[in-house]
Amino acid sequence: MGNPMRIRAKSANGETTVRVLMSHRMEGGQRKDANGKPIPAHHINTVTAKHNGKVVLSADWGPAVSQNPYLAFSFKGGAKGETVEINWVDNKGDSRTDTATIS
Amino acid sequence: MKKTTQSVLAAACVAALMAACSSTTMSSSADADRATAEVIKSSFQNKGIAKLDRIAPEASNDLCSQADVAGKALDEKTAKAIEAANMAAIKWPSDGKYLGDWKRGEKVAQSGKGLTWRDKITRVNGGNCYNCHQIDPSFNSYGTLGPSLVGYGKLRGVTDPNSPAAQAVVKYTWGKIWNSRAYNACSNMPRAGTNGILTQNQVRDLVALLLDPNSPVNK
Amino acid sequence: MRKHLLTAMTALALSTLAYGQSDMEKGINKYREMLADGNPAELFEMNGEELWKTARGPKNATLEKCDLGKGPGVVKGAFVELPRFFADTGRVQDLESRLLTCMETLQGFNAAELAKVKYNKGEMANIRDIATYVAGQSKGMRFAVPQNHASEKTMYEVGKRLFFARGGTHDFACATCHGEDGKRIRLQGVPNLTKNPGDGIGFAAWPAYRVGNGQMWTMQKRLNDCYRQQRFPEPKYGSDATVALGVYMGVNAKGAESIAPAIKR
Amino acid sequence: MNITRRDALRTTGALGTLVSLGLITTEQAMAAESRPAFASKTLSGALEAIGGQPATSDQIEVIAPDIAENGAVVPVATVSKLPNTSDVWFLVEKNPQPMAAHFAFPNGTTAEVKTRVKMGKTSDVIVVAKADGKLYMAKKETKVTLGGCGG
Repeated sequence: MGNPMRIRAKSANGETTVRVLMSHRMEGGQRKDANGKPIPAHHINTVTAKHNGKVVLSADWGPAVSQNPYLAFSFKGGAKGETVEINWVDNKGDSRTDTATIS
Repeated sequence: MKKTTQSVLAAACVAALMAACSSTTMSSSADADRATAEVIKSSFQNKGIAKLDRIAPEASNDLCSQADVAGKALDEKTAKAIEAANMAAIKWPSDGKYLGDWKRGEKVAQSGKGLTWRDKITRVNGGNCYNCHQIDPSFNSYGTLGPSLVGYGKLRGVTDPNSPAAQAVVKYTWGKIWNSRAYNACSNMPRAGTNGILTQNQVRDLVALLLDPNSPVNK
Repeated sequence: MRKHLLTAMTALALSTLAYGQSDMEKGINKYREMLADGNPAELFEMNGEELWKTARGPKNATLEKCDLGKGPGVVKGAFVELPRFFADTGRVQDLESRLLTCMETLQGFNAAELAKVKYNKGEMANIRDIATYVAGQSKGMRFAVPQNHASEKTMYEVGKRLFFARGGTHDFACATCHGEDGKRIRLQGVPNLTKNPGDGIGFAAWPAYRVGNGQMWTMQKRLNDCYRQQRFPEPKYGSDATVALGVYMGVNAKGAESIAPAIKR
Repeated sequence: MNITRRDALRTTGALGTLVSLGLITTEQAMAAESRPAFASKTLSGALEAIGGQPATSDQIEVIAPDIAENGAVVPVATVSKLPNTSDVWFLVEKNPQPMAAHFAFPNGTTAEVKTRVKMGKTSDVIVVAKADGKLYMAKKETKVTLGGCGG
C-alpha cells in the first residue's frame, strides 16, 4: 500500500480538470547503491482515472516518469460533488486507489 | 599540516589581533562575541572527517570575520600582517617546476569533491574552481563569485610560461592558488595549498590550465 | 592603440556573453515556473497535517495544543514569526526546535533522542512533514520575526557573527556565497541573505521540495547541508547556532512573502 | 495500443511459466519490463512497438522547457489538435529506454495531458499521437544543464 495521493478536481464550463500528485519513488533501475549493487527498477506501471465508474484516462508508465509523479488532464462533464477515482499499480504489484470530490 | 600552519599564522597575527580588539570596545558587541563563542561550543559536533578543530580560532580568519561583522575593511597594518604571515606559509615547488598538464588541471578545476563530513580522507579533493570562476570559455556552467579567468595567461602577456619573462606571473599564479590571502588579506578564495586541499601536483596542473598557451583558457 | 583595441574586444566579448547568459537564465526561470504547478511538497504537507491531528507518542496525544508562539493550537501565521522567544523553555526557538518541545511536553517523546535521529528517517521524517504543514499554513504571509525580547536581540547578533564566521578547510563563511547581490555558484543563483533578498527567496522559501533527489528539505536540513559544503563539523539539529542563523536571516527578510513549501531544482 | 496489450499478455504468459518452474519469483516477474515499447533501447524500436514510424504533424503541440535545470524532473505536456486523437506517447530520444509514458483518451476526454519525465541529457522530447488509427509525431529539444556544486 502506497501513501495517499493528492487529487484536485475542478469543474468549469462543462469540463473537469484533474491534477494528481502521487507518492512513489519511481526508481529507474539505472542507479547503484553505496555498495555498487544495482538498485532494481520500482515504478508505477499503470494509472487509471474514473469518473462515475467510467474510465476517463488510462496510462502506461515506464521508469522515466519522475519521482513523486504529477499528472494533469481534463474530461467533458463532471459536476461539483461528484467523485473522481484514481488508481495506480506498480511493477512490484503494489497499488493504491484514492478518490476526490469535484469542486 | 594545517595545525602547524595555523599556529604560525596565530603567532604572526597576535600584534594585529590586539590592535583589532582595542578598536572594538563596545560592551554589547563584546557580549555578543562571548555569546557567539558559547553557541559555537554547544552547537557543533564531530562528524566523519570533519572534526571540531576545523572551527578552532585562527587569527587571520577571525580578524576578517570581525571586520565583516563590523562592515568595514581591515586597517592597512592588520591586512599587511595577515598577508605577510600567509606569504610565509606558501610552499614553493621543491624542484622549481611550476607547470603541469592543463588537461589534468581542467579536471581538478571541475571537481568540487572532498573534505566534507561525507568524504573519506583518501578521496582526491577537487579545486572547486568552476563553482566561482569562468575558466574554459566553452563551458557554460560556471559561478560568478570570483572573477572570470578566461584569457588569464594571454591577458598577462604570457606566450611561453617557461620563459624568464613569464616567471613573475607564473610565481604569482602558484602563490595565489597555494594561499590567496598572501595577496589579499581577506580573500574569499580557499587557501588550497596551505590548508591541504590540493597537492603540489594538482596546483602545477592548475597553473598550466591558466598559463599554458594550448589551454582553452588562452585560446 | 593596440591596448585600446584589446579592451574594446574584451568588452564586446563580455557583452555577447552576458546576452547569452541572460537567455540561459530566462530559460531556467521558465523551467522553474513550469515546475511550480503541482509541487510534490503537497504530499508531505498532507501527511504533516494528518500527523498534527493524530494522537501519538507515549502520552497518546495530538499536537493540536502545541503553542508555536501565537497561543496553543494556532498554526496559521505562526511560521512567519519564527524563530522567537518562548517563556516556557526560556529559549529562542525555530519551528523545528519548537516542534521537538511540543512532541516532548504533549506527546511524551524524548526531544534529545529525537534530535539525534537521521534526517528523513523515523520520527525525523514525521517532524519534517509536520514542519512542512505548519509552514504551508503561512503561505503568502509576510515575515515578521520578532525582536522584542532581549534574547531575540542577542540571537540576532550571534546569528550575524556566525553568518560571517570563516572556518573549515576552505575558510568559508555563510557570507562567502550569500553576502553579495547577483552571484552564482555554477548556474545556481545564491541570494544575498545579509538583507531582505525579496519575496519567496532564501529564508522565505524553505521548507522546499528538491526535484534533484525527490526529498523534502526543512530549514534545519538546508543549514546542515550548507555547513557540510562549507566543510565545517556538523551543527546539531535544532542547536542554538542554527536558531541564531534563523533569527538573523528571518529578521533580515522582514516583509518578504513566504512561499514555503517551495519547489527547487 | 492493441498490439502493445497483446504482446504484453504473450510475454506475461512466458514469465508465468518461469514462475511456475520456480526459476524466478513472482515479484521478479512483476518487476521485469515485459512491454516491448518500454523495454526497447532505441527510438526506432520503441516506435516499431507502437505501430511504426509516424508522419510529422504540426497539429501536435509539444510543451517542454528549452532548458531543464535538473534532468530528474522535466515538465512536459502535449495538446493534440488532430480530430479523434485516442492515444499519445511521450518519448525521450536520448534516454537509455526512450519510451516514457503512454496515455489513452476515451471519448469525452480532451487530448491534452501534462506530466514530468526524467532526461539523462539534452535530447528531443517526442510526442506521438494516434488519430483515427494513424500515427503522427512532433518534437522539441530540451537542454539539460549540469547541476551541482561542492560535494
